[in-house]
Amino acid sequence: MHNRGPRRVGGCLEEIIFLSALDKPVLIIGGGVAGLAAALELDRRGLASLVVEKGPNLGGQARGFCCKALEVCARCGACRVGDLLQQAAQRPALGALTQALAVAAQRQGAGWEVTLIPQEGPKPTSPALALERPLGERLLVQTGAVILAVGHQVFDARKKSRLGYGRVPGVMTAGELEETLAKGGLPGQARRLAFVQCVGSRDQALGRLYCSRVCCGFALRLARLARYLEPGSEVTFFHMDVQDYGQAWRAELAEMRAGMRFIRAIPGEVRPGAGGPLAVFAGPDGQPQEEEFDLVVLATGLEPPVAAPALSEMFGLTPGAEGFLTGGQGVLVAGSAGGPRSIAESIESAAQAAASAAEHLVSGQAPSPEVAHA
Amino acid sequence: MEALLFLGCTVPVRNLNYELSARKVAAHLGVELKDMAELGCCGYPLKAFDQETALLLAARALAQAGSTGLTVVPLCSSCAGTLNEAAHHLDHDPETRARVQDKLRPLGLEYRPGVRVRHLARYLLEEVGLKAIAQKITRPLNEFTFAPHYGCHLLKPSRVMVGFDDPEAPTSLARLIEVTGAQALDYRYLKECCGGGVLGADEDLAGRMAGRKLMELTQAAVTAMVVICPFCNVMFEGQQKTIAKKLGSEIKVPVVYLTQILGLAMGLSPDELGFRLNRVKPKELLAAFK
Amino acid sequence: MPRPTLCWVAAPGLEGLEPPALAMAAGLDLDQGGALEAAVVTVPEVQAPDKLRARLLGRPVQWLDLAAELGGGGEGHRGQRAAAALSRAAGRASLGTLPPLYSPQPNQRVLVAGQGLAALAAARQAALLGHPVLWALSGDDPAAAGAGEDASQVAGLAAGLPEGIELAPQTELTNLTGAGGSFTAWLKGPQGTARQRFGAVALAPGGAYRAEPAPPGLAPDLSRPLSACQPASLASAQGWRQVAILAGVGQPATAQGFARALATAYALQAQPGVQVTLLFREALVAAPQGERLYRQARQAGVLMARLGDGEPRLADQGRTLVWQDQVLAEDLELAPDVVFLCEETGAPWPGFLDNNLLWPARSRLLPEHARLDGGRTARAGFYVLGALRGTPAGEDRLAEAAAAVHDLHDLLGGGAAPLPAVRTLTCARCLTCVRVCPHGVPEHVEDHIQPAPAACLACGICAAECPAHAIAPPGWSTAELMEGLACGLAAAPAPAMVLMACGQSAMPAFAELSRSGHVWPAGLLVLPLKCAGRVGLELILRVLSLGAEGVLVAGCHEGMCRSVTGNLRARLATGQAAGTLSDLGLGPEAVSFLHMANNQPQALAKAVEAMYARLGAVE
Amino acid sequence: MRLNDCDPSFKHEIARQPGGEGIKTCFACAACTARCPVGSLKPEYDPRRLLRLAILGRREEVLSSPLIWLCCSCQNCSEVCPQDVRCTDVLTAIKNLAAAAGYAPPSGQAMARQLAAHGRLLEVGEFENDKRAELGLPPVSEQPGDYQALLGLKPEAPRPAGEGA
Repeated sequence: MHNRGPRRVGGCLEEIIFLSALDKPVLIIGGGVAGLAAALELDRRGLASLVVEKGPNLGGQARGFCCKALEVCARCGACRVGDLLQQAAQRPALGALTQALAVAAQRQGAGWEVTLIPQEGPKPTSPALALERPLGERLLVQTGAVILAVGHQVFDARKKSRLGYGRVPGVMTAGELEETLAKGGLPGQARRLAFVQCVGSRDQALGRLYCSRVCCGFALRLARLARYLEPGSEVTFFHMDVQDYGQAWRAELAEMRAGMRFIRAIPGEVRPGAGGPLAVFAGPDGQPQEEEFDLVVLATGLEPPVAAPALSEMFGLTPGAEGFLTGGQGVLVAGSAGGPRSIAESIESAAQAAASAAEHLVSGQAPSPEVAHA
Repeated sequence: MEALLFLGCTVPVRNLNYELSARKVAAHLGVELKDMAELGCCGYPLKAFDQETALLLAARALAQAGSTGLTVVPLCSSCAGTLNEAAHHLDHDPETRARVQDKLRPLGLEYRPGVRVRHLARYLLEEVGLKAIAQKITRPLNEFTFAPHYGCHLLKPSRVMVGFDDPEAPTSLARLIEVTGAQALDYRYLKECCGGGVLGADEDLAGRMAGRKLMELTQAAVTAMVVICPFCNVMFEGQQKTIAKKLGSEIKVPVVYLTQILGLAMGLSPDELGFRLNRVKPKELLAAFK
Repeated sequence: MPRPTLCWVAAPGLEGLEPPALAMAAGLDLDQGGALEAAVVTVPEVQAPDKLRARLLGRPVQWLDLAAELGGGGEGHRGQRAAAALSRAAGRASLGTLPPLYSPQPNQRVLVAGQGLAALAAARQAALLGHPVLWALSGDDPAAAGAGEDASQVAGLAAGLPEGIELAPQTELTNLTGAGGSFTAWLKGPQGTARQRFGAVALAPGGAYRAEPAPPGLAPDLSRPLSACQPASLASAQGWRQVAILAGVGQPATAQGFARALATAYALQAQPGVQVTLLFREALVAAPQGERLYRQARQAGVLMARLGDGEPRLADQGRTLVWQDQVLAEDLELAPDVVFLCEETGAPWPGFLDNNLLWPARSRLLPEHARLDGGRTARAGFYVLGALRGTPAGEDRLAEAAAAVHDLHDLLGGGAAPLPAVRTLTCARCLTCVRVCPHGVPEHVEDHIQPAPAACLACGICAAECPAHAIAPPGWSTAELMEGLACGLAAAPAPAMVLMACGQSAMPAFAELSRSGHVWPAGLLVLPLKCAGRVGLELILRVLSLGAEGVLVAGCHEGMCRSVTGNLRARLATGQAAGTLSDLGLGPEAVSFLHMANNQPQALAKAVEAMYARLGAVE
Repeated sequence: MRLNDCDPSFKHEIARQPGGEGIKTCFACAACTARCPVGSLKPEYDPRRLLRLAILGRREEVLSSPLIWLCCSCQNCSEVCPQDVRCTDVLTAIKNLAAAAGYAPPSGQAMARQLAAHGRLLEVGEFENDKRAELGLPPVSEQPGDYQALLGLKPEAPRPAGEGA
């Protein structure tokens, strides 16, 4: 870290970094897909940045995602996280502070002064990258622009009690299935799989009146992978509408429709059965029907990040649609913090955030260190 | 502790054992259940035909009861549901409230928002508390297993019954049963409706709805089914023989009220709790209290 | 031949190893601060201290991420693996190859061809980054919006155009050749056709509406495109009572098309006396506000008619639509006063891309590829944006344009792209490289092959395919690879096997496993490659001839290769090698190919162990 | 069925009834059907189907259907509905419209008359109070006056609900 010097704030000695001065004009909050991509895009423009991540590792939630290719790439984008980490590690100008939390922000001219504190938490799960450094002490960061890339949170399936998550054995979320498949196979002797879509999405009763966009593709690819790993397994796909992901997807979807059972109905209940979870759903004749599965997988939707209200207040932002973050003067939003986005879409939105941040640095005349001292 | 007892139409005429045991248990727990002569029908019976009038009748009851400032405690789930929904509606919709007030005014009544309605079971669980009940248990019912029947209107609609039990995985009755030391049975048709709501429209259908629960419980080793609503009682106890005949199967499921077994566990005698009036006698249970 | 020196940079994962002993085992001098002829350094270049980097400048250096290649295990085991890896690097370093000096400056000019939000955003961003931009507009007005775009958003952006954008109104891009850093564009304008040079090209037509085809047999006077119902009050004026809107009945619409149909349905339904029926197969509500629009339309009273398979049937001389209701399972009929056809935005592909000699098939140029986002195509420096790519109007187009401009800025900045070395004397001008290069790098100019200055990703496909061994990206000639492997294999304990690891998939996975302490077989030698495409039949057979008993080639999943066909070529070569081994009466199982992604380390570990177990069994 | 012959205003009419507001927002996910205790015993009963018919505007068919009276108002459908349709309440609204159109079973009128006469569904006379006294329960009284006013009915000359006032 360059250009730092101690100063006294409120009686205690704090370290201050003048990001705005030379080396790190943009502060990126969140070290997931969007945060990393934003840092890379800024670097490609020749602008330095500092990534602040509250967890112990960079890469975010998508780092635990599994590859959904059979032999042919499924275009899920999960490996793009690896690409980003690799590219980031090859760009020495990038810096990242892990286990660091932004707790306060103050406008300084056109830029910001952001206070970071160390965040207690679990140890890193994978070996640290060259650019990752844990934050040791409280830090004040002066920066010309801020990019919020704090991601999303996944809907808590317990809130939809009728689907049995957390109390019926054999009911899991798609995220949990993802982790299981990443380790190489289906849990136990699962042969009969049911996927339930729109859990926490498209739901007026929950106040989630939006489509989470990614779940159809995500769940169907997982289902296909599960069938590939366990060739005898049968998949039932409970859904309302299958969303569209482009030309190649349509061809794949036709194949998936042929190989899986698509039922256009959302189950009313999942409860324990004799040999596994029992789904109660409307049959094609309009009659309630029960069927036992080995595994019921809930495609949980994307929700605004937990930190959204706090960050909105810190940076004086107006809450956006559905509670996701929106930007403001010198504050840009990247990735799924701004709304449900796929990995690829998050990366593209990071490019836009980086471009806007760069424009802000020029037009907003970020404060010079002298001004900050005064 | 004081509360206002809401008897409704059926309980004081047809379910005296329920009323008796409820009053006894409440008194035993130090709850004074006050009576109010003016309280009549809650409005539920008219809802399907003319809900505006049904709402007026509920509002009348709420206005009457509200003047006491006490929590209204119905014994019947339908009354509890109707009054809760009406109060919710009136409290959240000023337009309806104004319209209703206009109709109540000539009767010298006024609905004041915020009337608290709690079914007796919910009242026992939330206001009296399991701890207080447990302290009064002198004769634990350890050797018995009861099948709770929640019915519909104790728990639903959950947007009205805010903060109470989860209708998808209810535990409230089970907890009230288990506080006596008895086992609460979890069974397949636990959450299903008794069918009472369609008895008037399709007796056969109503019978099959109640019948599938009764048949399941006939197979299970259960001391009795525990109910908290006179309408559910009609289906399970009153109609039990008819249903058995119609379905052509052996059905024998004793039906008791929650307050009856709470009373037994508190040391009250079967006679005091009106067991004489139970039509399908819980013989196993009563034998232990001879 | 230079004698390489070992420069030992301590790094996490190298603890417990003794540099002097390793230097000796690998036949290297240990750096004692003296003069260096050539060097092997144990960390990647970016992690080396500045002083060391300065000292090594201009010398042949093998940067080796030793920690990423070692893995766990006992000290003896790791020492053995380290010695083999260092020997391999030493072999290459001793060749003393330096990157080619020939490095033409990439052209910095950027051509933006098209009109509307995407073109405007790309031109703006490129100019802000200091690139001279020629914006070839199809019309006259830089503030003109494309179909489906928010005119005020476009006008707002156009109001503050930065300096450095030269406008060429009514100008069309009619032909294009070249690749990143060196494109030649033919531009046809009011003054005729001119040929100009550019470093990067962004194709971003504004796009127009295309109406969904009407169901065959529908009475022609009934159907209209959706845009013909503006304003909605037209409905009352025309006395329409029953309005049908087809929103994806033949094939599903896109989320944007569906959202537009919903908004129109809502506006029409609000007209007195009008009942709108929206027919569709899937409710595509993934667009921003899509679900709200869907609910809002239902709330207004629009009838949602979901179709099963197939289009609605027609009766009554094409004036009545008949379909089966999905809930009632009975036929519904509607005799509408008008049928609106849903519209999607799109743009036609320019004709020059049909020239298969200069441009690969469109699906090759722009496959649906998880790594080719942000406007990128397989041809570095050539970007396809907006309506032509099918990107939804609005923020997504801005994001795509921003990503494309960052990419071209990076490319033309000269830092990222190495240049393949072409040995003109041995080159046979067979044009194999021109044919196989997925990035369009080699160009045949005046009887020699000339690489574009900013387009090469060093995938090595050309090097693998060149029959004259005349071309290779820097450091990746067959000779270099062989010298390194020969030394490495000599130092590796038997049975020795080589993993040819793609830098996009296998190598990161391998490195991650190594760093987390996975124990690799002692005789496993890793050959890190930029792309599996560098692997050809010849390379595999040569490696076997050097004494390797097994070769595992690991590349990306099909459809994920950054160089489009690198993985497929490598897989083909592996199959050919297995066939050759069979023909010779040797075990074909000595070679195999693995499709994997960088987040599938376990698959790699399994494949390595399986092959090693087979080799051990043969021993 | 020809949609041109249906009544597009029917859905709006239902939506204007208290509790009927949600009808138009149904997107037919069938969660209600799955959880309907009546449907599971009565094959022809499907709440989603009734809602669909109503949305399509098949007014007479819906109002005259004996099926609408089979809803047991257990609220399961309202609980599971992701669009907050409150299906039970919508069916109540439909039943009210059916009653106003003269399709109600006679029990409704009988109950209204009973309430007007006694303020209760079940009459409480001396016999009942004697029985209560035997068990030590306080007597119950009837206060039908308010009910007559609210129902607009007089006990001696009963008129069916809906016709009076």
